[in-house]
Amino acid sequence: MTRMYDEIVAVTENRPLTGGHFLLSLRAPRQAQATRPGQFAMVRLLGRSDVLLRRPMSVYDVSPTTRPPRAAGKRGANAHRQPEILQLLYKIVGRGTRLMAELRPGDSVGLAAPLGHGFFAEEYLEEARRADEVLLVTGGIGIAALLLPARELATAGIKSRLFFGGRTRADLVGVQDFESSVAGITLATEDGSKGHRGYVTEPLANYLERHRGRKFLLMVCGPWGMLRASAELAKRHGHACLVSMENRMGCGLGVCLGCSIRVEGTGHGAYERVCTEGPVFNAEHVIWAREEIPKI
Amino acid sequence: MTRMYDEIVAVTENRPLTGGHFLLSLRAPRQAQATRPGQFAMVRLLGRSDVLLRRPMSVYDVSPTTRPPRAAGKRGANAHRQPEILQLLYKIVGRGTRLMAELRPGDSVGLAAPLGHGFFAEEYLEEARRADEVLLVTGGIGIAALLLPARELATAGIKSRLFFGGRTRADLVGVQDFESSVAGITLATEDGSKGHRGYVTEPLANYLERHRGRKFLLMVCGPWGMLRASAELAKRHGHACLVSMENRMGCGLGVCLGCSIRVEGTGHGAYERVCTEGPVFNAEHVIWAREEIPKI
Amino acid sequence: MAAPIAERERTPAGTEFNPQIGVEISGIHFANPVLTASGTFGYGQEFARLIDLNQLGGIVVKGISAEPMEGNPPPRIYETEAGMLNAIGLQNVGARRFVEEKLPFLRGLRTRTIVNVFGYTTEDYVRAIEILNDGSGIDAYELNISCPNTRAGGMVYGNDPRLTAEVVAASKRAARRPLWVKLSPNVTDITELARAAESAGADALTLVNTFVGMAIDIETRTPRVSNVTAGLSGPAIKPVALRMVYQTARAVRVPVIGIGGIASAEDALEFIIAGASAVQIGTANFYAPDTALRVVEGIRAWCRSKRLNLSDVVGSIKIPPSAASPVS
Amino acid sequence: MAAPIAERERTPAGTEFNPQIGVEISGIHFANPVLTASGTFGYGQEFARLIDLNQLGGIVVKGISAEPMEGNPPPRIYETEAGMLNAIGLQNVGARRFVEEKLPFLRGLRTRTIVNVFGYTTEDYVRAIEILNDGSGIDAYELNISCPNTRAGGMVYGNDPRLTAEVVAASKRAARRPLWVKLSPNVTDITELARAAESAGADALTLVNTFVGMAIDIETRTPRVSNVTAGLSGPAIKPVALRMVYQTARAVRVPVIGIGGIASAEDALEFIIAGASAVQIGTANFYAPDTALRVVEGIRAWCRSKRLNLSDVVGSIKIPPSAASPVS
Ligand SMILES: Cc1cc2nc3c(=O)[nH]c(=O)nc-3n(C[C@H](O)[C@H](O)[C@H](O)COP(=O)(O)OP(=O)(O)OC[C@H]3O[C@@H](n4cnc5c(N)ncnc54)[C@H](O)[C@@H]3O)c2cc1C
Ligand SMILES: Cc1cc2nc3c(=O)[nH]c(=O)nc-3n(C[C@H](O)[C@H](O)[C@H](O)COP(=O)(O)OP(=O)(O)OC[C@H]3O[C@@H](n4cnc5c(N)ncnc54)[C@H](O)[C@@H]3O)c2cc1C
Ligand SMILES: Cc1cc2nc3c(=O)[nH]c(=O)nc-3n(C[C@H](O)[C@H](O)[C@H](O)COP(=O)(O)O)c2cc1C
Ligand SMILES: Cc1cc2nc3c(=O)[nH]c(=O)nc-3n(C[C@H](O)[C@H](O)[C@H](O)COP(=O)(O)O)c2cc1C
Ligand code: FES
Ligand code: FES
Repeated sequence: MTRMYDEIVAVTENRPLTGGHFLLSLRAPRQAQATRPGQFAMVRLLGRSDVLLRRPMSVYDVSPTTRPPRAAGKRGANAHRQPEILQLLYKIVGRGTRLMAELRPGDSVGLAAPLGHGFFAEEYLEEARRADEVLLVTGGIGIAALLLPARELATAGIKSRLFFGGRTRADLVGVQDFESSVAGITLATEDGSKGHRGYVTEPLANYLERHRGRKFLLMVCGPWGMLRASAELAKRHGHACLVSMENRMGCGLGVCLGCSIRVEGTGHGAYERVCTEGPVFNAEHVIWAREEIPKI
Repeated sequence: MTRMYDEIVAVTENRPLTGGHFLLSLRAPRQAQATRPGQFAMVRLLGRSDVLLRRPMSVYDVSPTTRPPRAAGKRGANAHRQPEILQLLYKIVGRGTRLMAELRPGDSVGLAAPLGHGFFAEEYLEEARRADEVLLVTGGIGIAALLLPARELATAGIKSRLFFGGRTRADLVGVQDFESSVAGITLATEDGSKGHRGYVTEPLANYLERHRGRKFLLMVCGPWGMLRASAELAKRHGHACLVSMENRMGCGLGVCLGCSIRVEGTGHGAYERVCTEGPVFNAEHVIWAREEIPKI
Repeated sequence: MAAPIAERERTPAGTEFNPQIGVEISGIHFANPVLTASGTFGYGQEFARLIDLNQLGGIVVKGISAEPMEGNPPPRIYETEAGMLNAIGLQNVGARRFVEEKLPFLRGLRTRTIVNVFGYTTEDYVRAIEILNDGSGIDAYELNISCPNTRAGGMVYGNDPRLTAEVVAASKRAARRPLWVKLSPNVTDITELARAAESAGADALTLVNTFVGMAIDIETRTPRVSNVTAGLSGPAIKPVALRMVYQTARAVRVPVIGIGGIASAEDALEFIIAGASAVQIGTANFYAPDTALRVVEGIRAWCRSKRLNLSDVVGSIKIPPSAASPVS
Repeated sequence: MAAPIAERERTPAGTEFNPQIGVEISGIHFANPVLTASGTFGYGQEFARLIDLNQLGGIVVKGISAEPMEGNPPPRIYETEAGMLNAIGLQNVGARRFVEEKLPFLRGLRTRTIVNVFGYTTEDYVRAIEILNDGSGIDAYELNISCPNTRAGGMVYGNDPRLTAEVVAASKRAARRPLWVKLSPNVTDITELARAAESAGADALTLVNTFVGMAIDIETRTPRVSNVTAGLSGPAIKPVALRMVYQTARAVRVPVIGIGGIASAEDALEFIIAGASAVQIGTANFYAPDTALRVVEGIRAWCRSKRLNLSDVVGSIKIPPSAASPVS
């Protein structure tokens, strides 16, 4: 189990982006330095008991200072400095995220991070090295889990490509941050306001079709339908596929057993905890029957 | 029943004073214009259910603009303008007031006002006119209920005098606001950091002693001990005494019956509602036995 | 009364659907399913300066006993996390003064008037009802059976099926109007009490009343409320109240009226989907007096957007086949 | 153990008073009265990276059954106002794997280990205890009797005095360690169950377990938790839990351990003043893992400032003579 830190930390910035998305910057050096790509944090709103539980949020980025993410690619002189800022990219969907959006610099939140196993648990990294290309597939706020993996792959010299879908162009936040790390970006919107009109799994299917014979690894984070569609495509073409799963979380620490989903082919019993054995699972182990994946 | 307004209103200022006191200014023209001296408001913190009930707060001041209360005396050209701002003077004592202290300009609160019967219900005003002088007696945050009465008395040409006690000098907030309305101010602090060392009821007793034969009306707002001591002094010297009572309030609207205290000599049954029949009661009607006045 | 679903589904999606949100309970028609709960809305008049009372489905007035009662010494209330404790002690003006002084105002409203009734013996209940029978403008009685029966050694009427049946049967005989029975949630099996009340003649069941709770001042080491224990209400109790409404609606044939922590139309719809024919708003009236009206509007808007009449929604919860035991 | 009050009162007010906050329950000594509640602290190890487990009075581990159990399908939890619903379905590794894999870590701690035990028949309970008897490092058992007895038609053990007595008596005979019994709050009269458990041999009573509640997704009109009903915990339940602890402490002679919505030392002190010899922290561990340690420190500081030992505080509530009925 990697080291994890649970502390009260200060907000340094909370920047509104398009489509009800925000980028929250927290001064959390210990959490930032310990985070591996695909891990998440639990965020607590302090001083109130009506929103009781902490909210799970992927670690979007870690950086030495709180510069705009646009500049995050050209790290240059700063690259050797230890990160002090941990960033979360989130979307307002309910009470907790609405309250997060009201945070201002100087406010504090509770932050437990890093949590879970990311995309580069040992066996997964091996898988990535063997692939010709890693396909990062995401929809909506799932993008938040993929920036650090994209960077890690670039650093390791592994080619990657981003497939990113949303309902409308305002959902396609953070694309610029990926530009320096990935070999290509394919966008899709359901309303056609940007990129391919429809689901991003459609251009993904075409891409896999056109490059039969190559060996891909898929890293997917997004809504359930997209996870399943991606997993099916991967399976059909014989590629490995890693999916970052979501579930309601009571603790994020592995003790409440509230986040369990049914997973096959593992030694740890029928149910596994998204917060501890996940959130990244091998898509082959996930049982894709609807009733096993909660509509949360 | 006077007209009362229950609305969401905007904070225009929330100024920290000494000793954990704050002066909250709200843009609430309808409430401000309807308020009579000694009436109160119910304040609701929006968007949370853990601090559920509204908090009762005396209306400290009403003013056309949000000028500092220090200037409130010299109204000059503004005096004819209708008030738009309603001010509350409060002290942090628990969760609700701590959260009130975090309000910033532009935030909103729920505000129901004016509520209750103030110091100038018809029979009381008659009483005031008959007195040689009205003595405004208060301790701590009780001061918040007495500024509007002081002004009203000045306007009506009735002489008044303020007796104001606190634990320490930092508790003596707002004194300047009274200067232009009262004939004299006597201060007391328990630690002797300002004015008489001890309770303010001591100089009050001296004053009553020195001016035997004159006819006073006491208007008192403060902690229970001070209310009772003042009521006893008034009774001993044969003066009328009006006390503004406190109690926990569920609604402030007269429906929960949570604020009832036992009152004698009235037609409305043994218990009367502080929020509706009060908060100002004739001290002669209050039953001063400890168990009838809640330690809230 | 409601247009058949098939017909509505034929109306093109674009046309405005105007949902029926009226409901009939114990033979009385309510223009909408939102009432204000006893003890939280006074005798109605107090709120007349704040909201249009005629927009309410009904008003349940503060509990009335045969004789006036003065209530408990202060402090009577205390705020808790997302809730409040109260031990008012059933202070009220008595049935006679209620009829003379409070009823005329209520009679002038289009809104339904339900009178909440209580006592400490079965005869108390009967006597109160007999006095109220003479008042005009009352649409139904709501029996508050969360009182300790002074004869039965302080045992609470509503916590015992036998006592419940006794007081309901006697009250039903006395009542010249429909009789609703308001159940106590402080019981092991709410359906047992519900069935006892139904068998004894209840025309509708309202639930829940408050949960018995407590708070202590650690500085003085005394109870925060003079009565020591007090009733918990507000959003904190909603999940348990909702469960009890769900269970009761499946156990009886008479209509169920849901209460407990309702503060929004969404909350109210949860109760209705669980099986409540109507809802009551309690504690929320204290801090947001417009709650009941917002709930009416929210239910109407939701029904419109779903193209459903209220009657389609009542008890329409879908239980997944995987769900096994009713216990966590 | 505690210095006599008279002596302490003679120590000049200026000198530091070092309160005794240890407590003995069922023959076991706890360094302080703060334990973590079953199901909210895993098997202890999960929190080792977060807090110093040796500072806790005790750890009550997740409920253990004779055989491993896989639990309920998701979703299993839902947040409510100042509370949460859970229907985990008692997922656990089974008594044998617990003894082999989880107990060694706990044995290494100075903190007391209490094992929460459950089953669906009385034999289940006995079998689990027999397996656990062989494990070393367990200080006591805590019987979770909030389970439906599959033999008694799903009736919940803890809601019925007869079933309670049966399972407690059988478990007591089997147990080679002190037996605590954890009561269900979903009952009309908690003291009846408490006395049944005490008479059947319980060495201590812990209360409360969760309240049965529910939440509904109005968009899909399905329950928010797959099991339909689920257990409510957290600050929302504190007032009712406190009332039950107060009543139970006055009804039995064995020690009572208080649980329910405790999130601060002030909350814990309310339970202790009401009569609890110790407390357990549940849901708060999820969102503030340092709660139990803050509660220990807060209790110590409060006792110091009041110059009281813990034993002076337990059950020290003062009831005003005016307080009459136990019902609001
Ligand atoms: C491992 C993990 C990583 C996540 N990373 C991000 C992220 O980087 N950015 C981001 O914006 N969101 C992320 N989420 C989702 C985020 O946790 C939820 O959107 C958030 O908890 C909703 O809180 P709320 O109070 O605003 O909504 P609520 O009012 O609680 O609910 C609103 C809606 O959100 C759903 N929801 C509630 N809790 C969760 C949950 N734990 N997971 C998913 N949906 C939930 C509800 O069912 C409902 O549909 C992540 C979730 C998980 C499990
Ligand atoms: C008619 C009236 C007018 C008031 N005017 C003012 C005012 O102008 N300025 C001001 O600062 N305060 C005023 N108060 C007191 C104020 O209402 C309380 O201080 C406030 O409600 C405490 O809220 P809290 O959440 O901060 O404290 P809590 O955490 O609720 O309690 C902290 C302390 O305050 C006490 N308290 C709680 N509610 C009340 C209450 N309704 N009345 C008195 N004490 C209470 C509690 O018992 C406790 O001792 C007034 C009270 C009444 C009844
Ligand atoms: C201050 C107060 C007084 C109440 N008085 C009565 C009463 O007289 N009769 C009654 O049946 N219920 C009474 N109740 C219970 C409410 O009608 C309602 O059942 C309960 O508060 C739960 O609903 P809520 O959570 O919406 O408040 C009272 C509740 C409160 C808070
Ligand atoms: C997720 C979860 C799992 C629980 N599992 C158990 C259990 O296995 N056995 C048990 O006796 N109680 C269990 N409980 C109940 C708690 O131990 C405790 O009694 C209850 O949550 C009330 O305390 P709280 O309000 O502090 O959480 C569980 C509670 C929660 C929230
Ligand atoms: S969220 Fe609690 S175990 Fe995963
Ligand atoms: S505060 Fe509700 S009646 Fe006075």
